[in-house]
Amino acid sequence: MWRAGSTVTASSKPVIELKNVTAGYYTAEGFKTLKKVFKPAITKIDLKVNDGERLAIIGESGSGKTTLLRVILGLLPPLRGDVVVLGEQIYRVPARLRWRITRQIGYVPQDPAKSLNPRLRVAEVMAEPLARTDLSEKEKAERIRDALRIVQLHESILDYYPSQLSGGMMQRVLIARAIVHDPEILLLDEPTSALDVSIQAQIINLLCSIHEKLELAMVTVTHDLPVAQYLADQAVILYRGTIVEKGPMEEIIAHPRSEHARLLVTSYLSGLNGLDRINRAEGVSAGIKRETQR
Amino acid sequence: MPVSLNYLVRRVGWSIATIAGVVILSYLVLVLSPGDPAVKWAGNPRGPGAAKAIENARKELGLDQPLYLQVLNFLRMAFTGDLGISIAYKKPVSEILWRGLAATLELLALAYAIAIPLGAFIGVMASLRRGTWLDGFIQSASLVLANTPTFWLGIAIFMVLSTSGVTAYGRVDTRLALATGFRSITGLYLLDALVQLNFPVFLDVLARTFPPALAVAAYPVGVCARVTRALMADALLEGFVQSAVAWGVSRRAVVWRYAFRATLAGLVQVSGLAFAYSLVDAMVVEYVFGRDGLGRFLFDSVNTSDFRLATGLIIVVALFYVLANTLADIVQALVDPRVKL
Amino acid sequence: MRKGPLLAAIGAVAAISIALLLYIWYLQPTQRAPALKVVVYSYLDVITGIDPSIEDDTGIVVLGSVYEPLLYYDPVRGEHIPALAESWESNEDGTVWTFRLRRGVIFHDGTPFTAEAVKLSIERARDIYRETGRGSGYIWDSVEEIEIVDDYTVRFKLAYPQRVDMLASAIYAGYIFSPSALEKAGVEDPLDPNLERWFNAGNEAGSGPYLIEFYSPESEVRLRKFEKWWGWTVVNNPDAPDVVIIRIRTDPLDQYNGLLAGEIDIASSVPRANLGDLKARGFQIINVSVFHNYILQLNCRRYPTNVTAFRLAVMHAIPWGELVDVALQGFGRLGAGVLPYNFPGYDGNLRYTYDLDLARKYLEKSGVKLPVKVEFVYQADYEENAAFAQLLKSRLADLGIDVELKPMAWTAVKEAGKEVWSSPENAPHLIINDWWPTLPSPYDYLYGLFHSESTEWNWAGYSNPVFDELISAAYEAEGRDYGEAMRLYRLAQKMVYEEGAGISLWEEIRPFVVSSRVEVPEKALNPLYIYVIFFQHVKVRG
Amino acid sequence: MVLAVKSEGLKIGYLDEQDNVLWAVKGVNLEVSEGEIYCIVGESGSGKSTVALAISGILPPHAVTEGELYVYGNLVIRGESRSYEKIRGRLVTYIPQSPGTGLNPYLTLGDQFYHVLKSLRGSTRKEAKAEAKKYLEMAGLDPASTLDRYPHELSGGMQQRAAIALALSTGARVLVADEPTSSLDAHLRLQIANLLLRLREEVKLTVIFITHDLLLASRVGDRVAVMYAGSLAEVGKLREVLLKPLHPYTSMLVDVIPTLGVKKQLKCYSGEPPRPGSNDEGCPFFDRCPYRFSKCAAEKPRLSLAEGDRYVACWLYGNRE
Repeated sequence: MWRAGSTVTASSKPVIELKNVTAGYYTAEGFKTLKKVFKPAITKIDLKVNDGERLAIIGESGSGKTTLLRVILGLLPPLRGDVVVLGEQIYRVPARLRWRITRQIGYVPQDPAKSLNPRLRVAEVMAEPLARTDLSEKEKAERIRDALRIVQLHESILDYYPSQLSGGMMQRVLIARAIVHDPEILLLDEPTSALDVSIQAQIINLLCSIHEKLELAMVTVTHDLPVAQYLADQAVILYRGTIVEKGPMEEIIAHPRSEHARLLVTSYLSGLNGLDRINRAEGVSAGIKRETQR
Repeated sequence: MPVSLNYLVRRVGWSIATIAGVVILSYLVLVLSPGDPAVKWAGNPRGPGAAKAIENARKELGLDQPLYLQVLNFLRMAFTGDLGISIAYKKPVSEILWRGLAATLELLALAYAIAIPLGAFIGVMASLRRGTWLDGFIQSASLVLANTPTFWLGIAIFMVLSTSGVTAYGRVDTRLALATGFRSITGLYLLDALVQLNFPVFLDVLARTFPPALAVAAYPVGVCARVTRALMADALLEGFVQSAVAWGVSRRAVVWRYAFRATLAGLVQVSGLAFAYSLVDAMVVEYVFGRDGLGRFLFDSVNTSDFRLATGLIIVVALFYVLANTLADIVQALVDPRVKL
Repeated sequence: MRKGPLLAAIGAVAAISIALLLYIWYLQPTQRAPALKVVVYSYLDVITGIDPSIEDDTGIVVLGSVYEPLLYYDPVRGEHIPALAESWESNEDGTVWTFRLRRGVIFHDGTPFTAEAVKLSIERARDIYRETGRGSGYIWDSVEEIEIVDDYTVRFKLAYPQRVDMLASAIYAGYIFSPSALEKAGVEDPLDPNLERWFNAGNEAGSGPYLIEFYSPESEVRLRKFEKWWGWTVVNNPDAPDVVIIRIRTDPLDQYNGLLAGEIDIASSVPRANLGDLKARGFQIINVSVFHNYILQLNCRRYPTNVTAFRLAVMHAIPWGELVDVALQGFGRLGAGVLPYNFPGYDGNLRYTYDLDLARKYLEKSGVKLPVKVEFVYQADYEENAAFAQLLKSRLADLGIDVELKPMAWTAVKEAGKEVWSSPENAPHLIINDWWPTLPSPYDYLYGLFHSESTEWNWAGYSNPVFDELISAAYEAEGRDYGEAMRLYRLAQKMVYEEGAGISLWEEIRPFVVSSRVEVPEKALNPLYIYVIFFQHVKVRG
Repeated sequence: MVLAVKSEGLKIGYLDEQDNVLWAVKGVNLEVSEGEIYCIVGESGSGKSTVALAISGILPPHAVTEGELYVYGNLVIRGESRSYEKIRGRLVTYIPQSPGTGLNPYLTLGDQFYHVLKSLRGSTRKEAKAEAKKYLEMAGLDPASTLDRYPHELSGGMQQRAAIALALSTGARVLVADEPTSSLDAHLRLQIANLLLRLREEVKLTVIFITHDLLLASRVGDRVAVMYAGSLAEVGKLREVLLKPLHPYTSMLVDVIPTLGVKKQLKCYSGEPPRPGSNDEGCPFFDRCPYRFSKCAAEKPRLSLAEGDRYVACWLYGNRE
């Protein structure tokens, strides 16, 4: 359960560190430049995530979020700059060994419906991250059970195919899969954008509790500022491939300094004009007398 | 123009590589297969000097050189457009190929001029009447059409026509052509007749090309109808089609300007593939209808150890595939403004 | 709104009906009276070239109407027919021959025909052969000099006696072309390869009754009547075709289709099975016997066929009496010796009998242990060969000889046959060769098929110095004493017969199918000039 | 007051492969007054989009209907039969969900205007162009630079504006906007919402605004209908509903929406909305409702007047007809 106003005391040990990273894609253009042209998607990114810290990378479409994510996951060598994950320069490590480091990142992809192989049962999906570990079958089964317990899914789900699951359940499976091998970092790519609001709330609460329980660093990539404020204490705001603002979440929402951050914040604030004030002034769900906990 | 130079360069490079591969492979297969081209080149000599003549011929054809040199030499020839002199006909291979290609192309072009609009039309009709008897009929009819062996169909059409006293043999009525002074300029008789304003020959050529074209068209009609129906079924549910309906756009415009337009890219792609496939069909059918096209030459050239002609033919077929592919790409880019090559 | 598709459908129906109407209208064959007399002749093979001095294959079909030799030969009557030469004589020992040429002949390009053309043409054929071994110019090997006596007289001086009248009426290498060809081809030396290229590009320089109007050797050759041909007054045929189209149709069924469609008037090769049908439809069938025979050759260099007695056993196990009916369905004549019927030197006595007892005796004598296996190679796409092969297999099985049938494409058959010289163990034991003559001399056959130096065609691997000597002597004797020469040839044939190296199985009778539009008189066909139709004699009915 | 849209017992379902009907809308009574912005809010599977399709006249062929639907008094759905000829584009127009999907990618905007206007009014190209300019300007686009463009050459926000302009060019009086902003970035979302508000004033439209985003609805709407599992849960003035949600589901929605700058606890209701075709007995929210009691399982509550002009379908509020 999310604790209002609390910040996890982050140790100073950085788990992810990006220094002056520029990355992007090569495109062939025109006749004269049959050699390909580099189109940067992110430029000069400096980023640090400390152990146990919760960071949100906030940006709208085209801001370079996905590229940044790929760089961190070891999938896209940057043109320039250092990418340090868990103390290792991952792009100095040969590509075939890189997975030893990057598997310490538990990754939850964007669209649960599209990210799950429809031909694999949940059990197989869950076992994937454990494939290259030297755990015994029994230990593996144990791990999978634990992970399912954390995401509040019943074990019977292991026999299901993704098509038999609802969107919320699929997302839980993906989260369970990301934490099953006990990673140091949890990387979430738009974890709630494909979900309905009521499910979104469940997942947000779940992620908060996971962070608390497993004490790992949690990086959330999202375009949704209100969601981000639940999932992160620190935030960076990406705009057209550069970081335009970074700092504590609350600070950014209260006093956005850059033009873009201000636009972002006001577009959410003004969008809720009536409702927000209602909530603050009259308390949550005034129409219902009894407060209940689940 | 939606085609970039970059695409062109890549495409040409890719084509050259493909054709070079085809040349090398076909040369090796043909030269190493039984039958001595030198004998044919020397004219099947039978006198006392036969061995000498064949030896000379072997030298002339370069068959006495090491294989890799032969291949290199042939590659050089192929890419300078000089495919040499046909061994069986003692005539430049390129000339023979062009005549054959023209005949086959004419047949294919007519077949596709019939097949694509017809197939697309009935496919659209079926999609608009989904679940009705018409849909079922079109569906099964197109399945049958797409799977009828073209060779069989060609023979059937020929037999029916000849027993009913109508002829569809050859490319043009010889006597008519002579009487009206028809001359072949490009080898595409329809075009030639038009250029010469020779309408009797034009109609005659058309009439003779029509029955074999029908046989060749069967497969693409079936394929196009099925593909169009499937694509249309999806297209009709597309957001922009739905919006157009909601905005009150007329049914005809919705069907043709909106939904059908969306199926065109897929249709072109499938037709492109089918076109290449139909080349083989056309080769078979023209044999039945007494038309001198690529099909007959391929058969004859293998029979007469004419490796030069056979290789030339294979290059033409490869080129044909490459072109059909490129054309499909380009048409796709023309049809869909989002596609840039 | 729903009218769109309906209108389109009506439009489509209308368009299709109009197209159909036009279609039927334009395909009514009787509707148009042809302004020209046209004959379409479908021939089974592609044209391999039309250089008059070099071509020695299917090009004859064209050359025969476009060029003329000095003489033709009628093998049935055994007499010569004057063509470009009107009369000729030789000295006593046959080493000097003088030809007096026809006056008033012009080539297709208008240049007059003179002795110069004769000298040029024949020397070119001879010299190209001497230099490259190509063509049939070897028949002129004996000619030392061709002397132009005057514009209309030439004199051949020979190194050894020869029948130059026979050579001059050869199928190949005897055609006379105009000297203007050199200029047109842009060459000075008649041996320049460019001249051959010029010819093969579809050009000609002949004097014959037809000239080439269009040449596409893979599909069609179109000939047009040469109005100034000297012979029109002689043949006196006002119905001769104005245009002759030689259409290449390599599939017999295709020829049949063409006949039905009215696009072919004379077909050289339709499937035998369809002949009855064609007859019923009013087509005329002309059975032409041609000098084209099929020769069974036995491998003399590989066990067990290298044993003479074994070969003779095989020969006597062939049911000769059934051959024509079963294998050829009547379209053929049983062979004898090596040469075809009516051909000079033919000997009808050189036939084996079907006698299994005798065959068994020979088998015993041969010492070949039974059972034994032999390979038999033949051309796959001749139905007669396949029928014969089945017959042979069943009869030899009676003797305990297992025949392995190996039908192949022609080129592969030739490869296999030639191997008898390079690696006899890989060459088949039995093989069917076929032959048609270049010149009306037995030498042509005997040298080609059984001379030890003829490694391209002697697929028996037969090597007998006495035989070689004999036919060479006979060839030389031809010019001096023709009767003696024939006697020697018969002797040579007998040697082959007695050794069982090979035998003419049958000679072909070719059913030409002729539509009712056309009349092909006897004169238009000559068994020596195989597949040539002398179109000046053909009559086209209105 | 004239009712722009009215439905009575409207049921809409879809035939599946086995010809079973899966009901997406299970008996809905709607009353949309002329000139108001009527929001239909719900989560995925609530049937809100199906209602939008039904009003716009683009239900797929395999849809099955029951009940009645009127648009300006015209009976459009009557039991199984549907007739939209008179209303498509003439009375009702439509804005599709994501910006790209509504526009024909193969035609320039100018051509698309032409086809719409030719079909509705028989306009010539020239007339259509003049009209198009008017509406593009109204939607905040520069006609000169957009008329000859293909949709993919425009940004997402511009595409949606173009779709709005096209929808308005029909001149229809009822605009159905089916989640018109859901795939846009936050600031664009706001712009589009403002644009709709402005247009409502300018063109005097009735807007039926379908959304899952309560925040956005609160910005634009006059009245709101909250849908859950194919039925209406609560209908009333938007402000009142949000201020004082009566139905437990509405209340939950208000609770779980994260709002910027407000650190409230996101109340967790377990469970998920029922899938289409699931059992129809009792209250559809029964599984998730914290206040459920025995009657809820047995009988489905009907939408009934709770207080003022608030209608609620919940046994907590009795069932006064």
